[in-house]
Amino acid sequence: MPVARLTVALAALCLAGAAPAGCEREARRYQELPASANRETGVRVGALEPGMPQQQAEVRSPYQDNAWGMGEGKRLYAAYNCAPCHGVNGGGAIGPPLIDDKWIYGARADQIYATISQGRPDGMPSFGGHITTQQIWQLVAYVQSMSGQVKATSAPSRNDDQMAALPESRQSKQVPVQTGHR
Amino acid sequence: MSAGSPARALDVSMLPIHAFGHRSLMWWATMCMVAIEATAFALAITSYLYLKGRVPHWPVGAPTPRLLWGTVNVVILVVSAWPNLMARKAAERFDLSGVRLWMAVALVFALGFNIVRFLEFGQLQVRWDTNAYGSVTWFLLGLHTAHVLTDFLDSSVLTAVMFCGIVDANRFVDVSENAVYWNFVVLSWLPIYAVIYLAPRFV
Amino acid sequence: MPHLQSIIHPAGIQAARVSHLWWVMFWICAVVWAAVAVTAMVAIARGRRGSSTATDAQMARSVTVAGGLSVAALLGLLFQSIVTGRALDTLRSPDALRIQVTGNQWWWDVQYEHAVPSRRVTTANEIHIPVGRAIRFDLLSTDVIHSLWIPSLQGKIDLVPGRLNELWLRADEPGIYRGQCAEYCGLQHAKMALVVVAEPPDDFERWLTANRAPASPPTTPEQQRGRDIFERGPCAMCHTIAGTSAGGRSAPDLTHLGSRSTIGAGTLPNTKGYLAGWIADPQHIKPGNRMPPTGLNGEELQAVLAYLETLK
Amino acid sequence: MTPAEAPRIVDNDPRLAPGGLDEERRRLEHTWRSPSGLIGWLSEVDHKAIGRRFIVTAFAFFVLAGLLAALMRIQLARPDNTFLNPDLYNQVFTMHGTTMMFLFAVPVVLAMGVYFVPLMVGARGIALPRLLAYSYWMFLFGGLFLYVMFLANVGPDNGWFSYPPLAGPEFGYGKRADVWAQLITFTEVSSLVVATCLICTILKMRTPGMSLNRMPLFVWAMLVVSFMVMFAMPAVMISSTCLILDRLMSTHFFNQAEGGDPLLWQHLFWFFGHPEVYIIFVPALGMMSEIIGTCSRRPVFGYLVMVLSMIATAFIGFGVWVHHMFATGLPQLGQSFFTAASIMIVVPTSLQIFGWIATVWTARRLAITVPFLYAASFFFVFVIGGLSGVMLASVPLDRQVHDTYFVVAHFHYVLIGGSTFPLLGAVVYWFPKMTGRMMGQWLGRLSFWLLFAGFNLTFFPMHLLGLYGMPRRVYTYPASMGWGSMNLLATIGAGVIFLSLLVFLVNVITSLRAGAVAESNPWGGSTLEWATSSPPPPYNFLPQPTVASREPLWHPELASPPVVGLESEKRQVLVTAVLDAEPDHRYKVPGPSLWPLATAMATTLMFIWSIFQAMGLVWGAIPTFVCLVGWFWPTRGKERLAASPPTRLTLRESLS
Repeated sequence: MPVARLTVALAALCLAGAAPAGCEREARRYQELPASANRETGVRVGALEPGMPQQQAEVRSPYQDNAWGMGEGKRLYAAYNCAPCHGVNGGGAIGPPLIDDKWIYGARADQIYATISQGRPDGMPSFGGHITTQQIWQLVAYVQSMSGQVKATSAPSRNDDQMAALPESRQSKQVPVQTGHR
Repeated sequence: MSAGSPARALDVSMLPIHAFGHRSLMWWATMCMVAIEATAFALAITSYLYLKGRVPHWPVGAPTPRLLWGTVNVVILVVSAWPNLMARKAAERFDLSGVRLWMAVALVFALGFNIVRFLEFGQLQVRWDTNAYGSVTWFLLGLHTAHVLTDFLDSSVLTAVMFCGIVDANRFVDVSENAVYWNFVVLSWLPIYAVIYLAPRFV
Repeated sequence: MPHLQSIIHPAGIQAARVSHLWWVMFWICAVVWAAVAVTAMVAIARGRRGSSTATDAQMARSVTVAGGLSVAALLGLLFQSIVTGRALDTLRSPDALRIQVTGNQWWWDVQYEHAVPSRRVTTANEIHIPVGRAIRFDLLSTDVIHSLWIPSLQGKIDLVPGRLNELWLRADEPGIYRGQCAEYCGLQHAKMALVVVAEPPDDFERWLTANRAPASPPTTPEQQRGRDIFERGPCAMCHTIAGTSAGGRSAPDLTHLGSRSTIGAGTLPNTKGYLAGWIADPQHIKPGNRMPPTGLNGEELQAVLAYLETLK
Repeated sequence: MTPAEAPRIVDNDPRLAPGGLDEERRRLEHTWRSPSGLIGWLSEVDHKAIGRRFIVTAFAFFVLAGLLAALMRIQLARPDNTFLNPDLYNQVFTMHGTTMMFLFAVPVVLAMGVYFVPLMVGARGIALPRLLAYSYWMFLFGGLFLYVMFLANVGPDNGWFSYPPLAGPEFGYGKRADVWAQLITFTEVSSLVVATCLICTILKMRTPGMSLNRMPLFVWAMLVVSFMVMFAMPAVMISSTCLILDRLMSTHFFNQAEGGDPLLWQHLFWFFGHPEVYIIFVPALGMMSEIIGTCSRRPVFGYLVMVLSMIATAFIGFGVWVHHMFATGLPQLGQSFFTAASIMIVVPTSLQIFGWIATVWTARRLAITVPFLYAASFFFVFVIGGLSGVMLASVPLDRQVHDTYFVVAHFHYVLIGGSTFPLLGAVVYWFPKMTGRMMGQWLGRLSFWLLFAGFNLTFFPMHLLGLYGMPRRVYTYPASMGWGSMNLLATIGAGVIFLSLLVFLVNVITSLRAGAVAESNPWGGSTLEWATSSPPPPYNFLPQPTVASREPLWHPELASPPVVGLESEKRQVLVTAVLDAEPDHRYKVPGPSLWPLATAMATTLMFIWSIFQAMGLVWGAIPTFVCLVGWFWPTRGKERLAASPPTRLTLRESLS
């Protein structure tokens, strides 16, 4: 029966293509803390030497291309009052915008992690002791998605409220430049 | 059943091997297509009116769409019914050169329509992602554009076939059904035009 | 089966009306079904013998009669249904108690309206109502569509984003009734329940005044430490405790947690042991809910528990 | 047509003499045969082969969805079970519903039509055979797409109804909802095409003598259903497109903050969703009539009533969608109208039931065959579902039991009792015609009784669960609710169902191998599909019969002359008039081709691409267009016309 063989072959083929991408993008990792999260990235950046991290391996957020993680990150962005300073869609307000290409303290995942967890001079509070590593990583991935640093197919789409700016999934990728100042 | 008298038969060998209009299978197939598309348009329009009914004034957060190009397209479409009618008549006469001529003319109209259509989108003065009004307006216009575009493409293929002269009677039937479908595209545009351009003004 | 959530064991006027309607419909339908089944059996028996001498004319007559009967039965049911529907609307009255219930993934935010905002009472996943008084629920949703359903008291109404729906009911017997979200709302739809406590009016008033008060300050040093952890640690990011600096809005208000009977939106009974397990690893008990593992150490956990226990 | 072209009755026509027939058979075999080999298999256009594929594939999806149901039953067998985690459970119940509705129920009933309608109207083939092939490939690719995505953890998890905002851009993380919405597009294209093929075949290709009032009831059912598909499917076409646009292009159809409305989705979806139920149900009514008529050895009682009530059901079916939305807080006034409509839709169906009972009552020695068992169970099982449906039409009661297991019980009684039982009966009934062998009696009865018992054991307790407050779509429940025992019972019942289907499958396989060989009319049926050999030849009939009554095979005295004069060198079919089926003209239907497959592949590429990138729609449209042109482009070898416009006469000569 050519039917069966054909079907199986076809399915196998598609699966080989779809599975890795799909699993990575869709996994709901609410139960365990991702292994990589446990390595505390010892980035210490003082006010005097902004954006000068110690030499270390590139760190990716465990939720880098994970739609669920970034979705949660987007929810936390609102829940933890990031919007009042950085703008509802990251357009910026009293805090710097997050959808542009300028990064005061660096655009790398570990740098953003440090910014969130340790806080920065001129108003960025430290969330370190207050929210879990997992949630910080989710916020990191989301913040990266705001300037198109992640795969568009896994970035969050628009919210069910007032349309303020393009959703993350339609943001054009910005090439990050580290300014060190606003 | 042939059980009764085996040698008695209904001889159909004299029957023609093609027919036009509602006698032909193709006409019925086209009509099914028309029914499906018409239902889709009707539901899209209903959704438009449903959303319109939920807000005090309409259009929301945008000026009313400019009339010019939409109205031009009404004219183009209505006039384009004429060459299509001629093409159909020619087809039913098996008048090949007539078919070639009128289909070419009809194509020009369809092309013109599609070009104007792109200007139309600009004149809506709202983006699809501005709000629900923008979304549903773009949706209606896009839905109809999909039809004129596809019909333009398949008419041009059919015209090409007629010019290549790989023609038998059923190609002529196709030409006449193609004209029928174009009439549907024309007719469906009128209510959609009314909804997009007139409803925000007068309703 | 227990009657925690039973439609046919009503504890309020609305549910009683519906339950009555149910039994009417049940008996009519049961009779109709039996009639059809029996006729079918007889028909099969006769058909087998091929003995029937009935003419098509006679058959036509009986089919017409049967059709007539079923139309009559249907009209009866329609009538019953409309009568009940009318009756349900008669509960609406201006002096009803207004409670605003807001659906969240996956818990219920409950607010007792009051002209003076400061005198509003906010709680979560547990609703106290006075027996014998009409209650009007104002239903809202912050995210997706939920549906508030307390079977012992009244049918469900959806909580639709951007719409304000009303649910009217009245409890006639004091008691504790369970409700549950009845519109699929995502990952933890299954564990989005709530408790309704119907109590005599003066008990209710007592409860209400008690819940207006801010949280009582901690007394022992351990409780003191517990509050500090709560305010400075992860808890305060999401939870509110009136009278402290904890003002998070994205999770249930815990001001009077100690007085509630369940935690995790009706998931677990509110005992020290379960509470400890919940705070230590909520994701194990209710996978995917919005409370992250807090990562408190044993000593911190004990302190927080000691503090939460004081929030009566 | 001119008198010269009119068909005529010929006496002692040599073409009907044995020699003439053999000659004809040889030529037809050659003209209509399906090409061999894999390529041949891929380019198949014979409605019987495609119909068979449709049926087999649909049942394959039925098995998959059944296994998913088994997983759910295991999970729910006891309280606080952790067999499935919530995320997986939500995908599983969504896949179960979506598969059963879109990949099993609708395709399989349409497929029965695809196989049998042309035979029952005495046609050589089906109208638009290549389009039919295309629809099969779209159905297959859509189904594969869904399951591949499911295995890749991108399985839809918002329920088969995908309500926004849950399935919308903000709360429907990832691609899961897009996969669901695009699967809908696949199945919709497929069923709309099948509906078109059936309508054209039924209206224009009935053999001479088969006026509308002589059509078999199953053909009527398929006609009604095809029209329902045509008017219902566009609703979900529109709504699923809007959903995808909301998710990918940030439109606001369902975003209340920008003037959209989540309830708009529910209106559109149920405007399709409720007729969908009747789309599954009405063909089963046709099957019931065929089986009961044949087994009772008499015409079904009240032909006209049967036809009219199917039509009435179809019409009212479009006016009841709001009874799925009683809990959304819509204005009361509207609701009572929908209550009345939902209650009144029972009347036509009950008339049909009474008609069948009357038929059985006055049967001439009723034959209690396996198909009849399935048909008869309808009276006991479906009626329960119908009556609980009446209860659900009542707003106050619905607001209590809506979205509880009471509803789960209700629609399984309706869909399994009202559609799957008759369907399985029809499979047993037509099995000899499709395969040339009878299905085993003993195993047949065994699997029926197992199914009957298992079905009731599974779904009856669910009524009680609903009344005791168990909501739908919960992945677990606390022990304190006391729902454990009933759920355990249901799970055991599910096991019995599984067993019965296993027996059914065994029966199919053994019968295919060693079943008793079936002659052309094993049950003594009255309709034309029994007039040809089992299985039928690729050209269906030799010679093509005509009819002079509603039950041609039961009235040999009303002999009517068979058709001669269709060219057997071409795949020529006889096109007749819509009402009275008078011969009109002869039409050549296209033969085997790879273009439908190629086009389906291109369309699939376009559909899948477009849910990941909006531009995929544009780029994917190009290969699709190319394939369509290749499909449409006329094959050479036909007489080319001179550039000069030919006169009508010369052209006619050159053509015939």
